[in-house]
Amino acid sequence: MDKIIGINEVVQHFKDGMTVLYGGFMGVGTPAGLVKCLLDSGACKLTLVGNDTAFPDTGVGPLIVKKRVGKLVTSHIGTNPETGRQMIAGELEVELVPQGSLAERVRCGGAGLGGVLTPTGVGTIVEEGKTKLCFDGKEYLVERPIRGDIALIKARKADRSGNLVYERAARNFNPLMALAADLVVVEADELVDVGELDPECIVTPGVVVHKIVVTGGL
Amino acid sequence: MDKIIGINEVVQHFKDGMTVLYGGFMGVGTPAGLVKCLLDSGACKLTLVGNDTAFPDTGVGPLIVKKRVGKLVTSHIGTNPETGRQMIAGELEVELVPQGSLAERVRCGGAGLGGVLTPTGVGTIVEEGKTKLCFDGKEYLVERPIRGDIALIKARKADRSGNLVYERAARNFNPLMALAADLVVVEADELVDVGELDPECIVTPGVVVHKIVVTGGL
Amino acid sequence: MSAKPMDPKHIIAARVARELHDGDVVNLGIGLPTLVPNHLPPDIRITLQSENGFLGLAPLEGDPVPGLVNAGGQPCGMQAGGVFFDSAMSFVLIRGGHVDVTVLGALQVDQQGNLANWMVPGKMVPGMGGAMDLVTGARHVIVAMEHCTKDGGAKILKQCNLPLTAKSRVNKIVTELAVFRIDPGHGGLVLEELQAGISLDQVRRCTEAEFRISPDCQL
Amino acid sequence: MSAKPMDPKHIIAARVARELHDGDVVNLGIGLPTLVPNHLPPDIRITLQSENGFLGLAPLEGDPVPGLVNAGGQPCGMQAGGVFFDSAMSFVLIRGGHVDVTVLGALQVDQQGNLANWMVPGKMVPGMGGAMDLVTGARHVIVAMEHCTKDGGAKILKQCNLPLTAKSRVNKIVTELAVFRIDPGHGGLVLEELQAGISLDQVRRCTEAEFRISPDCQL
Repeated sequence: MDKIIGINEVVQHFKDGMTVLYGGFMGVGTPAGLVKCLLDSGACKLTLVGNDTAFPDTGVGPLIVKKRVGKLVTSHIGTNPETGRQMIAGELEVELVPQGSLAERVRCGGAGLGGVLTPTGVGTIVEEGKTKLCFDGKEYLVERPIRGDIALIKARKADRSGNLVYERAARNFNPLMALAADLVVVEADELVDVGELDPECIVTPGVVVHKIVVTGGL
Repeated sequence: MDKIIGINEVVQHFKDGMTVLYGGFMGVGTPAGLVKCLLDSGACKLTLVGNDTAFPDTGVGPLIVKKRVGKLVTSHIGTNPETGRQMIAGELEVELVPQGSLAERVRCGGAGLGGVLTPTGVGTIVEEGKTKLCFDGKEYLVERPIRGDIALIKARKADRSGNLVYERAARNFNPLMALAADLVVVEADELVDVGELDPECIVTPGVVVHKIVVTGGL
Repeated sequence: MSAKPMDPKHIIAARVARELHDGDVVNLGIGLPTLVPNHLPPDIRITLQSENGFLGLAPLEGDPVPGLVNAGGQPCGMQAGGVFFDSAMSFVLIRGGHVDVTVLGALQVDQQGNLANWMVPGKMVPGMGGAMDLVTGARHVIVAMEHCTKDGGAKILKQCNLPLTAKSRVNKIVTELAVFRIDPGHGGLVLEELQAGISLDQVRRCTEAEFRISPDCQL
Repeated sequence: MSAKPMDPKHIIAARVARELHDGDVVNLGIGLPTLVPNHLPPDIRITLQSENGFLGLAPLEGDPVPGLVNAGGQPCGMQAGGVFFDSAMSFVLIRGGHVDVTVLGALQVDQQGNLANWMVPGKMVPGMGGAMDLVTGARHVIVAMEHCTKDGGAKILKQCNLPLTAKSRVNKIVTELAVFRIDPGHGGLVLEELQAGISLDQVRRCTEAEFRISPDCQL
């Protein structure tokens, strides 16, 4: 059950039309090596789910620029002009989701929950097509779960069993995405032996991680 | 804004009829000093919300035994025979909630969410009185938020700003309760200076903590 | 670590152990299910999830460690590579399908895969604890119990009459007499195996539920 | 740390700073709001929340630190006592009322307290990012913006016509001309203060919304 693989072994897991969850916020915390590998795989018509599309040359930006994405579920596209251009030209389907609702939807996907009730978006166009419930005079939108076929995760350190810790604000969506996909692939800066990470400080438990690529020295 | 108080200053915050959230699992992770203080305060008709009622002489057990509790929201009462006796005698109102749903309900209370949709309890008596939604052929119960007037939290270490770390499995419900009450009171084994706790490993951010009692040496 | 071959509990635990696969994440209920790890062959390594908030539950070795207790509140140990988390995360793992197998006892189980194990109205109401989430969320639900009540009454029924823990979620029943699987969707109990020295007749006498017999079942 | 007194942005930021209290947890939007901390008196210490996942945002000092960036993705610093967490926790804090104040810009704001700041249909659609959650969840919502558009058009309207960020959630509007509060429930904008050297007339000319004048407003 060795989870450690070479970067070349990742490519076989990418397929046209798959739903890809990715960590990162403005590219910080997005696994650059795995994104490059996905790009090199030639897979297209992807559905991407993540906080933003970073900049044209960082994070998942290049996947947008090279037109590998058919649908995007995200909270912010303002820093990558190509995303907005493709959206307005009708080349790319974009679902904009409030950032907190996106986090909860992915969390639900990983948690076996059927959704959450949030006040965010009530009275705005985010309501459209969503079930609305009212309790104690307050309205909520039902935000439904999101899951992916694969999650691309960037970690600071992984142990050999897949336990992960992150690096400062590069944590962001990574721990959520790591719970919500059928295949969880991690790019780690550093690999350590099982037992080296403090059990109180591990953020993502190894039991949810399937494959680890180490970019730093082994 | 000094949050450090003596144990004698806690008593003024207890009032008859208030809703008290408490951390702990079978008493492990329940702040014994704060519970004793609540007991000594004489406050009664309390609503308690926590995982279980531990044993008659541990955790919140003594509050039950001394009949200070009017209502209890919990997942398990099997280890404290007095809880079951009072419930069956009609002296104590008990709402039994599946443990995972209890965790999510308290989380919702702290997260500004109006509830979650869970498959847990569908087809059981837990359904009673709850809104049921069906999506993609699967049924879910809407589990609604829980908040408290006060939360009693047990931490391993606190820094002076209220950042908290816990001790192994004594973490359990504590971080959830600490987000869901108007007044959050912590009993910490040890107080450290701001900056001593690793920002990657802090579980509860100090901004949600109001008062800290230190039981170990200062 | 000694298995007493004649004790029904150990017969059951040993048989449940054969249902587990290397790498499985497993949550074990209180009592009988906790005996299962003693019966695992050395090449099958599992990770135990403890619903009070950690992965890597292990037997206590040496003195108790502060805060390190199992879901019964008893001191325990932890494997290298274990992880602590809060109760919400614990049930994210349980409900979210990250626990491969849960093994728990039952008051009643029926041929639709319904399970009742948390209350006897008016008598015994311990509460469901984490059981409802475990049975709802774990990928594979194994009921491990003695075949009959202390009084010899049937526990494997046509239909549970005690309040349910979850509906149609049980995949397998292991007793000291037999092993059944429940065909999901098809409803219906299938006898897969008789324990050593047990006759089909014995099983029929102790089982209220109707069951088919698997072609693979050695009678 | 230098405040240029004649720059509208700094006039606005300085006035917003006076709305903050010692101990406040504050989330600042991109642009103008980030100038606010420069104008805080030394006895007012606030904690900045950064929606990408931490508390204790501080200006960059020295070289960038790996992974330490603000919500614009730019390198920043961190106060002692800061805490990192994931995006779900970040918005638990935001939506759950644990952020005392959010300060953000607006394309439009109206006399019902509606805010529009995330898209111009067919033209500019950056997305809402965290703004909808911030405006919905923060205890106190301050819009900090220049009073008019670049073309001199009104931004404080009777009713927003751009897609809303949130409904009836704005508590205060601070511009280089004036300070308004919005009475929750009562609907209705109240002029609380004119900036130094600004006349009521000037404010009326630049404001489409109807507003009352607070008895405390010095004209």
